[in-house]
Amino acid sequence: MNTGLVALKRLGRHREASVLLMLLVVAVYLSFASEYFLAPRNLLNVGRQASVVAIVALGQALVIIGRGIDLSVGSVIGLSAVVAAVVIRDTGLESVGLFAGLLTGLCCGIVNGLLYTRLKINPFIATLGTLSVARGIALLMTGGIPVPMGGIAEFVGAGRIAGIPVSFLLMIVLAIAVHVFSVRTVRGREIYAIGDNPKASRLAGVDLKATRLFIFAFCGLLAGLGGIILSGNLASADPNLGVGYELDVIAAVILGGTALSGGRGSIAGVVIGALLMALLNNAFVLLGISAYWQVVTKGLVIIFAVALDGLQRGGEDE
Amino acid sequence: MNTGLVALKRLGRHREASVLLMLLVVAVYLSFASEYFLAPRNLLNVGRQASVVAIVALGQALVIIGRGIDLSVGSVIGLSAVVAAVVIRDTGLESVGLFAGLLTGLCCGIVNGLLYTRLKINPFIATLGTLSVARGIALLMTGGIPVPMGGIAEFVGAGRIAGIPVSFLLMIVLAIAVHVFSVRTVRGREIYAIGDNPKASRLAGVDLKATRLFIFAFCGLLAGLGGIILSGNLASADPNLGVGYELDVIAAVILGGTALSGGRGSIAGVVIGALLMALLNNAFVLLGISAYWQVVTKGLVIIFAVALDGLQRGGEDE
Amino acid sequence: AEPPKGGTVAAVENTKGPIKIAFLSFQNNPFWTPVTDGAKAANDYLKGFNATVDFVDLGNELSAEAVVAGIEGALAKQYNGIVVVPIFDGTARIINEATEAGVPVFNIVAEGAAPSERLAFIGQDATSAGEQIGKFIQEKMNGKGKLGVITGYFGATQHTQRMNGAVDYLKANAPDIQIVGPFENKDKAEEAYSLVQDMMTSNPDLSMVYVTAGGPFGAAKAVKDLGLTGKVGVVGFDHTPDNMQYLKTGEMVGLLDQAPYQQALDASVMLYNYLVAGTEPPAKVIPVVGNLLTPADAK
Amino acid sequence: MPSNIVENATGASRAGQPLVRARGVAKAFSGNAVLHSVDLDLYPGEVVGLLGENGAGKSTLMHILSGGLVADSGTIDLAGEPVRFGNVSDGISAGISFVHQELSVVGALSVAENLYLGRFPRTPLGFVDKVLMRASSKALLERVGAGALDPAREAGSLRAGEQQLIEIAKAAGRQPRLLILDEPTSSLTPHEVESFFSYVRNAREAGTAIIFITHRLEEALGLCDRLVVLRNGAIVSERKPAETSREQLIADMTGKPAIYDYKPRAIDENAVALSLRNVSDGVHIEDISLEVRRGEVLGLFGLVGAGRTELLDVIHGVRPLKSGYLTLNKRTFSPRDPSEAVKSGVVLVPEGRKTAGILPQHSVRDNAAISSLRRFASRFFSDRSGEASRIAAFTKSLGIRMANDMQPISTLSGGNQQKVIFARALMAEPQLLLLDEPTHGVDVGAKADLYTIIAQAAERGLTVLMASSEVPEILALCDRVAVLSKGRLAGILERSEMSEDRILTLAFREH
Ligand SMILES: Nc1ncnc2c1ncn2[C@@H]1O[C@H](COP(=O)(O)OP(=O)(O)OP(=O)(O)O)[C@@H](O)[C@H]1O
Ligand SMILES: Nc1ncnc2c1ncn2[C@@H]1O[C@H](COP(=O)(O)OP(=O)(O)OP(=O)(O)O)[C@@H](O)[C@H]1O
Ligand SMILES: [Mg+2]
Ligand SMILES: [Mg+2]
Repeated sequence: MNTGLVALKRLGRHREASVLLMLLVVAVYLSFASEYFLAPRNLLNVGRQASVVAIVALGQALVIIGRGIDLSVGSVIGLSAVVAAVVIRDTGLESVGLFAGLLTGLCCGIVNGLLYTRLKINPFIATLGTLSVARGIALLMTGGIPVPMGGIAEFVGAGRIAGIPVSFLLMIVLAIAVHVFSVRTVRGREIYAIGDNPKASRLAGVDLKATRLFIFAFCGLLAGLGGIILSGNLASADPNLGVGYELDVIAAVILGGTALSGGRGSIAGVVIGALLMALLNNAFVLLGISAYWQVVTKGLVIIFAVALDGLQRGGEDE
Repeated sequence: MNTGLVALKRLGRHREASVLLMLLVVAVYLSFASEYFLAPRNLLNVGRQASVVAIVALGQALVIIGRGIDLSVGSVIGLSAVVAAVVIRDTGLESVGLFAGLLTGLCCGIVNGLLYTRLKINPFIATLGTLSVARGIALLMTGGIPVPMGGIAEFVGAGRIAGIPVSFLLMIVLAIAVHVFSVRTVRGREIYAIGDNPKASRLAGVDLKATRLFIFAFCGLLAGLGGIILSGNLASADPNLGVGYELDVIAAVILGGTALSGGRGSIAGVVIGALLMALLNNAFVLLGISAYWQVVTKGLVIIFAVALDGLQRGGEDE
Repeated sequence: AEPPKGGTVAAVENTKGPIKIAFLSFQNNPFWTPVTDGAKAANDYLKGFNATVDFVDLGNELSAEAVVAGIEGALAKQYNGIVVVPIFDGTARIINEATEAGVPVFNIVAEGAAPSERLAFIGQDATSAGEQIGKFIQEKMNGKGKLGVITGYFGATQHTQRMNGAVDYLKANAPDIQIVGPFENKDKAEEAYSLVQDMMTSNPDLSMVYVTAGGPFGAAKAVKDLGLTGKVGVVGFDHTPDNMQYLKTGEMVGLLDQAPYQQALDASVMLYNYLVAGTEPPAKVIPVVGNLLTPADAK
Repeated sequence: MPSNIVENATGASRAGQPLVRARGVAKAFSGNAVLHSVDLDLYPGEVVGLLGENGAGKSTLMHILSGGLVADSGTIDLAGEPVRFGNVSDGISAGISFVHQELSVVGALSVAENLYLGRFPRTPLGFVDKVLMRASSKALLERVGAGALDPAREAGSLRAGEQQLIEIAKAAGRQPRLLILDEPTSSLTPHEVESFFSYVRNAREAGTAIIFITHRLEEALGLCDRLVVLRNGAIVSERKPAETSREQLIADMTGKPAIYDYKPRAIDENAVALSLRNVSDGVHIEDISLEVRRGEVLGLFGLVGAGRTELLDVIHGVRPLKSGYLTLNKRTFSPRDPSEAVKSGVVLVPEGRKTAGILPQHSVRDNAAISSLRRFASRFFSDRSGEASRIAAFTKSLGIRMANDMQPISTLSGGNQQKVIFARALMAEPQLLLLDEPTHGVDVGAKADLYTIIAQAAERGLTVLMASSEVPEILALCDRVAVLSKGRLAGILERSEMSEDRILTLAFREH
């Protein structure tokens, strides 16, 4: 009995606990309010709907833990999807196209990283710039008209293996990999260190520039993957794909307990954050909540999810 | 000759210098490229177009200098406009309506401030929550249908005094007032102090909670004013007014040299940042830049404006 | 039976037992109000035939992902049929999936260019609506002068089709009309306002502005504030109160609508008929010709 | 509970009422008792030296007196009235000023604004009265011996010692009844220390009660009226400076005599580990040539601004080299980044623990491991289990006091944080160890331990280059000393030539 309490208390110390609690509350409520909620099909839908945000948020989480921010992910999603689709259309080679899409994401990330590390541009502004540039290039490449997408991308975005959405599986695998990476590898731990105190980390021998470049590149790569999944799911690469995604992605990261000031955060939290947001959207559809109340509810849930944590913890920096 | 160089160097030390330079470069280029650019009427138009972003950015700048962030400004613009218009429609009393609109902005700001100071919710998440809630309320109040707006609000939003747009005049007056406030008053200086080192400021006797509450409340009030100007300009209070404004406003603040990590920034910079963004839009139309290149160019200009500063300064935190 | 008021299709007798139809649509501006009303009217009308039409709100942000999530949700809730506002290219796949799963889908208002297995589509063809506006503009401008073009979002299919429908028509049929733009206003009236101001600065001889999507009234307000009423006209879409107001005062010279109420109502009834009696809709694409209002109609 | 029987050397009862009377003050952090039932009286016009090892609880006790922390039990009377402070502002309004151990100036504000933060003077219109503030700042700075500082300067651009003086002036400006100074002298120059002392003496004359915490026993013996020693959270002795000695105090603090004596090391004259040839960074240092031999501890002395930190930065790759060249083990060595230096076995214990040392949100273990992650990694994965045992070894040898190594480093006492930074450097198994003011805030007992550890490492072949402002430290440890003066090498003294006099003479050479 007492050990249960202790376990609960230990859990409470984790920042992601309050979001997890919120997730459970919403889930329990939904399972009473809608007979369809617990249907495996519906639960897997929620998983699939969370997957792109979650995958991109994995990269964003590392960026934010390392004290950066990447506003360009939404546009990179769009550009990568368009590049992949155009290459497939023009060469007919699917693998080349997908590779080109991922490479595009990676390059965008590297550009962000270089703007930050070489030109010393504040990442907020640097990625705000690439947000615009990447979107503009996607529009220029397509003349604003969506390009059809299919094949492997469609399988990844919309296919199922044994009934489980491929993109959801991919999300799970990536989340585990990034989690292990972040807590077990040297680079991963160095990301936390540079986010906590960049100067001290540098003096202690952490290569600031390389680490920063890495996290932006990785985030770009995952955004590229997100673009391919999303366009695959829709079977269409729209140059406007992913508009506004940056806010969802960052919200998932922060909801999951990552500090915007760097140095702290967990991958599990990020996944929970993304799931909570997808669950809310699912709830709106299942319960038939009117659009305007959806907007209000979403805001309230976000606030409550974090208020629990804040109240328990008290101010930190004061 | 040498004094000129010294003055230039001194200017260079200010963070807003590089954006000012960019502004001048774009302006000089435009004055050669388009015969219409230097026409007083056009310049005043640019001023008017910058005014709402600039006014809201004044409040946002104080928030960011104090180490906060307010993502809800766009929604507060919408909600305040709707409340003002609805009150005017229902009571017929214009002054009551405008007062209600400003009060709405103030209340939203106070809510943000309380969520931060009392419930200890990270301001990014707290204001992301109010972003959603405020928008939802605006939509619910109106059923999604714009409400006509007119009278004083229309004069403020679209009127001119001696040919000069009223909203531009208002922006100038407010900018001067906020500048004086920020550099000369006790509260103003304390905002810089809590942004730079909250702990030390608290130990020195600065009331952290009151100061934080104040900046969010003030930012909300200015967003409310922004909503009234914007709806007055269009003679219509749309519940969707101001969607996405937060990014423009924050971009203006950061472009103007304010550090996202708090403690540093100037009001002059904010105004310059807002003007640069308005000038770009003006340039697109005057020069007739082709559609998608507009998007690319905007990103590039943002990057260049800050790259200058970054290169000159080198990394700060390492 | 009689067709319901405002609709053109009558329901057949229900021999199948209870029928559930999901009606998926957005809600973020006045355009959607008649759509919602149409769905409600369909529900009221079909109630008498042991069928319900549930309005499911997809939220206030239009995106393909929201449509996909909505259809997935409707499938999970085991509706018999779906009426949806698909708008985007990317929705074809999930529509096909639903159809394969035995749940017919009726598209209304706008659909992507990618073909899908939907039961039918009722709505306005964006390109021909653009052409319709183009013709109107040609007449209004007497085949010459400068036309400013403001589009909602660069890259939004419907916006682009409306824009190109008009622009291509004018290029072919009225080569003396010079196009200024296009510029993007992100569906915002305030951006349209600023754009018109700037367009008038650099093109004082502009005589017409075409706004393809959101916020035409912002352009009209700019014309009014510049004192150019009567000299410059604005054409755009949708009979919302904001837009109609300037039709009365004369800054707005043409407003095309999409008969959204009728689309919503007829689609629901046709889908019901298909579900209970297998009655195929009259065509795969049922065009709705928009009603083009001019200041004369507003008086 | 440890006995609270105090060896009271002051004996006689004092006239008048104590300003502060603390009785039975106790405090624990999550079950870890840090203070056990402390009794302390403080009288107006008295300077009390508070001594104790790192982690003895000095800062904690001061936080309790000033309102920053609430005691778990016990009472505090201020001027005869029982008080219970809820927060710092209560303490401030009761007349208690606290100069914290960790620097906390607000870098974005000017010097004058820092001095008046929290109580800005106002003009009738409600604006900050800048004129008045500048003028009185000037006077205030003069009082603490920092009259040369421009009150309009941005505080963030000042060096550590100057920031420290600002903090002292800030506290002084509040005209406190009780002034608490927690290691105020750790980054001051000898000259600054002198003027600071005269300020303290003036304040004592004016009737202020003063608590002075330091690890420099000479200072405590020279300045204080009474010396209180805290050990393991309890007061173990109270003595008069005139009636005690360094050795006695050290024994009180540590329970054992802790003295480190220089032992000559056998150094191979030809085994040059690091050599600098005409090194300049173009700003602070110019044309420096010197050689450090394998297993040698070379001191680097200079006055503030002499360029010691910059020289170490150049060697560590923090600062670019403008001209000249370096060799490490006879191979050219030109790190472009500290990461390269660390890879080549050159590690640094930096100056400024808070800004450049600790990772505040990380645990002690993570802090210690950060420099050696790559060294002990197998492929990409870091060696987490090995870390635990390595840090355990250093916890023991350095005497790091903490509950466990997973607690955040920011909850450790200042001196213990410094030891963790030391452990970080040593864990990387370096060939060349660069130390910049390595014993800032470290207690005397631990200092001796650190010296022993450095000496032993040197015996085993580690080369050490140590910048220090404390001549005794140089004399205790170094085989030779290089003295910098205004960025130039003023001379190198062999062990046999080393004396306080000669070192200081060289340091002033370019002045
Ligand atoms: N917030 C805290 N949480 C946990 N432990 C703490 C906290 N603050 C202090 N401690 C512990 O209390 C003990 C006493 O710390 P304190 O800072 O009072 O020591 P000190 O005597 O000032 O040492 P130093 O000379 O190194 O400054 C230390 O072991 C420290 O780890
Ligand atoms: N003339 C100067 N004006 C302003 N700042 C200076 C000046 N000289 C040195 N400094 C700054 O003072 C600080 C200390 O100087 P430096 O590191 O060169 O000396 P040091 O010998 O390491 O002294 P210490 O470390 O004891 O302060 C540095 O941050 C340096 O940039
Ligand atoms: Mg201490
Ligand atoms: Mg130094």
